[in-house]
Amino acid sequence: MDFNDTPEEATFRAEVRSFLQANAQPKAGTRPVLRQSGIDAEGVRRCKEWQAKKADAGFAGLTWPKRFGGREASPIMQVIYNQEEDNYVVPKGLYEIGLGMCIPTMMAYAKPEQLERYVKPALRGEEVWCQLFSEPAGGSDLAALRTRAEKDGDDWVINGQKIWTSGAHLSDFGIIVVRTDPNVPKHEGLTFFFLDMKSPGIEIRPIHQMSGARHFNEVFFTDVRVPDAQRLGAVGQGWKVSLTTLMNERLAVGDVQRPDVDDLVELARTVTVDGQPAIRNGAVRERIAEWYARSQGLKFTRFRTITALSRGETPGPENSIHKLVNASKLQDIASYGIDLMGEAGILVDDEVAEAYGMFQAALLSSPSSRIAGGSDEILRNIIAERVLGLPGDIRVDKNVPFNKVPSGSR
Amino acid sequence: MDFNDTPEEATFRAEVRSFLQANAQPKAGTRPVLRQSGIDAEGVRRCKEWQAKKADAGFAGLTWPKRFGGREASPIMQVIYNQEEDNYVVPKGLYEIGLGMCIPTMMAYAKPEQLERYVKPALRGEEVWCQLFSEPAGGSDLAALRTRAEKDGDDWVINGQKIWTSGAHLSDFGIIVVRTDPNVPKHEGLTFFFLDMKSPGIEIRPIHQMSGARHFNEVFFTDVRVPDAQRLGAVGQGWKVSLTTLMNERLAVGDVQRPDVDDLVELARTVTVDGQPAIRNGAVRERIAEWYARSQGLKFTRFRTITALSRGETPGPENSIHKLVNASKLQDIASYGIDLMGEAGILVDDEVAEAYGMFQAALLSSPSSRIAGGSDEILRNIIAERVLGLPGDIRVDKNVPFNKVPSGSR
Amino acid sequence: MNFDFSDDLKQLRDEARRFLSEQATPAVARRALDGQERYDATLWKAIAEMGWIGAAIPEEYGGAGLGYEGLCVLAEEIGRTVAPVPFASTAYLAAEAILLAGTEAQKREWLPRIADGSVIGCFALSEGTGNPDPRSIRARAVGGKLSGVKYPVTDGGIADVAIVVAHDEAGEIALYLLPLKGVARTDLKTIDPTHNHARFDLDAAGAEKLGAAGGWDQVQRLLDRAAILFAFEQVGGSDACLQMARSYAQERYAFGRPIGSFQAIKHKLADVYVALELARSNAYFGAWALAADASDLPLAAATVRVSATEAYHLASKENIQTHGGIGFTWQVDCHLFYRRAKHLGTTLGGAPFWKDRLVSLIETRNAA
Amino acid sequence: MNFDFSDDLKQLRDEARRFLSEQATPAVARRALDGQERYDATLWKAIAEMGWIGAAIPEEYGGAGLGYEGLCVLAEEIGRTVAPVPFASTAYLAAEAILLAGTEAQKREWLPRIADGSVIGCFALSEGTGNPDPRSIRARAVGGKLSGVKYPVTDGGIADVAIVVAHDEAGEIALYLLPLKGVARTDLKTIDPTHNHARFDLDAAGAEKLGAAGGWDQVQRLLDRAAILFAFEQVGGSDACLQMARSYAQERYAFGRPIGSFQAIKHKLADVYVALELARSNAYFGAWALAADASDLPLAAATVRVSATEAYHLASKENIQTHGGIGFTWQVDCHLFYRRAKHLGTTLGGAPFWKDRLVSLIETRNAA
Repeated sequence: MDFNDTPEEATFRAEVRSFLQANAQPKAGTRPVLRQSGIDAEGVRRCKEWQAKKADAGFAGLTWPKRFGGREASPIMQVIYNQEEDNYVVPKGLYEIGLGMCIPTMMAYAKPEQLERYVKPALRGEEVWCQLFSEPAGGSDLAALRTRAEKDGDDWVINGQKIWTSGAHLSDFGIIVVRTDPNVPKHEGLTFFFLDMKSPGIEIRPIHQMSGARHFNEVFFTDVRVPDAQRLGAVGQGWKVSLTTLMNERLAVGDVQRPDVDDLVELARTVTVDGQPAIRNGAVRERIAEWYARSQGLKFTRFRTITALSRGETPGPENSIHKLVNASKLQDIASYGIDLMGEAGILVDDEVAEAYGMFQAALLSSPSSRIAGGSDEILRNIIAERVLGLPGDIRVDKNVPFNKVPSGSR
Repeated sequence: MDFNDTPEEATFRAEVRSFLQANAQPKAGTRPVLRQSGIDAEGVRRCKEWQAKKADAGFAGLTWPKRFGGREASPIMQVIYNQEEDNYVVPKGLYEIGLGMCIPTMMAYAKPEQLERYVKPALRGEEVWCQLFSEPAGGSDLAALRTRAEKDGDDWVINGQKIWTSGAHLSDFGIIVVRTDPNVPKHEGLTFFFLDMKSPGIEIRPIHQMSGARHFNEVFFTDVRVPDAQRLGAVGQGWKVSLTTLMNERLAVGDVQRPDVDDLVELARTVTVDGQPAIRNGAVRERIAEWYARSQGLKFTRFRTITALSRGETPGPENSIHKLVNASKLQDIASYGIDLMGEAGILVDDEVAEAYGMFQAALLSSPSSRIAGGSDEILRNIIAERVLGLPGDIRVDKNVPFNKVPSGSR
Repeated sequence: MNFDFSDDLKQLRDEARRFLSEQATPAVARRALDGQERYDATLWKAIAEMGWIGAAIPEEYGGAGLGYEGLCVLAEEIGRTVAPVPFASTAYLAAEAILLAGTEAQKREWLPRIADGSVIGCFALSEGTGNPDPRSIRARAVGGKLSGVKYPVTDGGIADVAIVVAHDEAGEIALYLLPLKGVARTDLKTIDPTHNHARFDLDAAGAEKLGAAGGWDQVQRLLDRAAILFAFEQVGGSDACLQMARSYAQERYAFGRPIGSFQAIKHKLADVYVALELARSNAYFGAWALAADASDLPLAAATVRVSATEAYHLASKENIQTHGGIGFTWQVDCHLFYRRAKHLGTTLGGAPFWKDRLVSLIETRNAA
Repeated sequence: MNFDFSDDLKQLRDEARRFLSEQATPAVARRALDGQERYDATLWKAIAEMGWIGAAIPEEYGGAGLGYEGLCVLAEEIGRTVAPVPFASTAYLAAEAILLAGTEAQKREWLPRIADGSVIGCFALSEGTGNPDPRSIRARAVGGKLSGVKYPVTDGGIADVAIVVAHDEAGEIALYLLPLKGVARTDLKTIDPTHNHARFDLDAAGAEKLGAAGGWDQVQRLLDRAAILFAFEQVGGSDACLQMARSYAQERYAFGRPIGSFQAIKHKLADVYVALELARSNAYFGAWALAADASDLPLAAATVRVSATEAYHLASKENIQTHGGIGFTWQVDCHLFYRRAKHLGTTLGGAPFWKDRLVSLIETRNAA
């Protein structure tokens, strides 16, 4: 066991470092960025500028084929790049879905001339992509989507509604899965397309979250026409294509969420319990110890994953533990930190609140962490079924035509 | 709100007190009785003596009809009797099931002449009864029992195995539910009987529990003949009869389990953490506070139930919370107390171990508390379905003939 | 034993529930949430007219004289809503402080105006971060003039009078009655915008001591009594969350079945139910202790504070979780309760403070 | 980065697992459980012959020189069983103490006999109830003679030599090497009868100091190193419990379906898996720290101690729960692991001790 890079990795890391040193600002203090109220026009400009720079330097699409501007590097190189980039302030939030999920799906299913047209502009950040999967009626049951597409000549006509679409309003293109046959079981009647987000009939409305953030959108489709040429995979094979997209989600590294245990330690040195710094109190110490052990456990679990990656292995569903553990830990640390602050724990103004209001912001954002991108319950199911091999839930919708599946009133 | 008896209740309580004062030993110290390794011959003699005394004084079968030696008193009187008796050392463990579950079932289904024959001897403790429901293949799925009975002339012939039968080896009679038709769905093919536990073909083996206790038995049936006259309810109606029996279980008051939070407080005053009594440590205090709040919550929940009883209402499935909360609390308090003792926490000898080995005994007995008489999982299901009105689990065995229901290898 | 509310009080409860379900809808709370108003004056007036504010105030001081059990019953119903009214600040804290510590003259002056809703009260204890602790009090009165900084003060920006914890000239902790007209106050942003919160910057503000100085014990006595009333609000709020989650789980389908048929949801809500029932039973004991002015009151208060705070936090967060994505949107009401749960659970001091106090009280009891 | 064991060690692991699954079956443990024997001498001899006891002992002292990663790998496999052998006492504690503190002569005298299995070791720290604390040590050496009472001592009744924590003539805490022949020892009953436990009544028993007095720091250093090795046993035991529960849940049917298809069981076992994986990852870091003798070792040790103790307690109790009624019978093996989990989790000090220590180490690190 060691924590050293291989010579090849070390060379690459040095290359990344010198690129970042020359082009980005190191993260200075510890003050976290709290309110991410979406990306404004200036943010978009900065994202585009940075992505172009990354692409020109050969650090975009590291694992992609060279003919699309990639390097055909191993996934471990991507990890190394991310580790290093994480030490710098760089504009984020515009390309993760497009480059991480949409374009890889295109590469698996689109025609060569389409790839010529779309991949490079995406890589350079000139065109932004979004992913249109979730629907109000779906939730955890992703495949229960109702947005329908009907064939009309060489086009398909889409009607319905998508939800939780990050960055829809900033996107040029999107990938979408829709129901083309409601008379067959759920997974069998779906078809996958990519489309122009500026098509007539698309209406985008931001979703106001309880935390105040507006990351996500609802997207409404009224007679939106998509050429059959933009179909990805065969008619009725949309679920299979979706799985390709979702598989690419798995490697996405979660941002470090704050407050973490170090922030709680810091808080516990500041606030008092019974006239002493809270960190002298046994109850506070016990919580810190438990969360520290959990944080470290996740950190070293990630090291084990990186080791597997560097050996060319593919990380599996066991990676579900990161989000499962982190989301509740975030909520619990936030809640506990606020309790230690007493009545003033309710203050959110970052000028007034303890620790820049970090605990309060997390209290309000953590409920979405336990739901979005796979709820706690779905993640436990994944671990139980796909890691431990326990049987699936009883499926009453199996082999039932989609339009005959009970769907309730909400 | 008040904690006072009604005049009628006060009169009755005074009567009970004077009976107990004259006939039983008050509980002196706090040292708990730990190892209940079953009742020996002397124990049986003492139980029988005490029951006869209670019956003679009119305190047995308080709520039963007068013609069977009861008082036709309201359930609140039984509660008052139990409260008072709990302050005295009285022999226990032989009649709870017979008088609490078996005889009430008899009263609902047996013929008048059978009641004449069996009720009074049971009430006076001359005859002991047991209940034969659970089977190895059943577990939480109580109705999935396989012990079968086949009609042969005026008799039924029973073959199979029961398990978890308390006091089977001390019993004169038992009530049993068996499968008389495996070709119909689970609940429809059952029939209920009472039988003589000395019948030829019955073999009783004690079950050795992990705690060392031997409360329960396995009971094997080989061609055991039971007259059809001893059938309770119609053929195929056994499940309905069983529900009568189980409904009577609901009112049974759980014994106070030790260690409870007061024992932990006492322990925390004795053992040290970091050179100080553990009770000065914030982590210990936090646990004590949480368990105390839970214990008090259960105590006052019971008071609410008693109030309902005294108004003639029938307590419902909400009473499942007692065992659900208590069993885990017991396991957690035991485990935590042992942790505070450090390495010596493993000692079990009551002369050597801290707090008479009470924490260690509970560590080993609490796993059965979380399972026997309704597992944590079943209790949560009961609360969810019968209190909150949430839908039942999907039942794949519904409407399926019992002998076609998948049953696995264990 | 009669460990339940009387039929009269149950009738009061039913009436209050009916009234509030019509008049104190989440839409009303949203006007405060969205910053359109700092509290709902119409609702406040209606509540005053029904005599709720003065429920526990003796009739001689203009109250309804329903006693503490009555106030508890109302507290549960108010807690069931997220009504943007200064009920807790006025009825559990300001009125209680005056009843507990005020002179006869102070009672006669203030209680009738509190009871009829014309005076809104609040309680100014905290001076920034920290749980209740006499050592954290810097505010001081000199010659009837209060100076110091107090924040956050729930409903402080809309109140007419504040009960302020400060040192008197002798350096003793005392309660002061501070008319707020002309006092420098700043509104503060908090996690629960359905209540106003303010900061007081007191610079020789004219105030009068509430009765004789009672020391920190008097403050704690006030906190104890309020903790029981808050607990009923917390119980009401927990129950509201459980009912929301339960309805949603019955009606929302996934994989062709109601999500409430999945054990992950069923058992989650069973756990919420258990926490709620334990809190409710402890709250009943608190109501008894309050009504009987029992010596067990401090222990009863700490006990129910611990369980009610746990129950509401659990119920409100798992209500969001049960709702899934829609549950963390602004337009669905789940978050109003989650916010309120944390507000109620930190005002008067957070769970760590009360857990520690609970054990101290057990120690005192055992030593006796 | 290479955060995994080498292929050689994985091969060692596979071999060890194969051997132990045949030779260290629960039936072997049951002979100790039922009081037929105090440890399994045959198994012990076989383990010694394979060089496991001396895995981390340098070859110059008769060890296998596999290094600490090798010992960690073996510890996990031994932990997977409930083997009734004094492996931890001998290899993680006695041998480690001698390596850490012994003089060259002491190493040459004892380590080869430990490595070849002819000498069983044990560690005598506790003097009754309490977590590790220098203030609790009353044992004292005067003129090379030890007096005092030590209990419980794991494997104390079967060991040939004990490492005893006692005060030296100068009042300093030191480690003493105590040959046990002729020493008054009494067997003790514990929750884990698959290990022998004893009480030592020392009345001027001849012993020699292990190297120079190292004070409590030296004891703590020994505890830290042992905590990492114990953690691998705990990880192995947790994994064994999870596998048992998983198999049972796949095979046992209720309501016409495998109980493993109920979310109550699925999610319970998912939680066990999560606890296990966190503990395992922390254990890997501990192995690295041990092998590299890193300055992070104390923090790594406290961290993995906390997570491994939690994981094994959880895994062992929920394994019983998953089994239902049969799970709490004597003849089913679930309870052997539940007992062992508590034994491993309290020896070296319980979770409260290590949590407190963990935070002290974080504070020290942050101050640096």
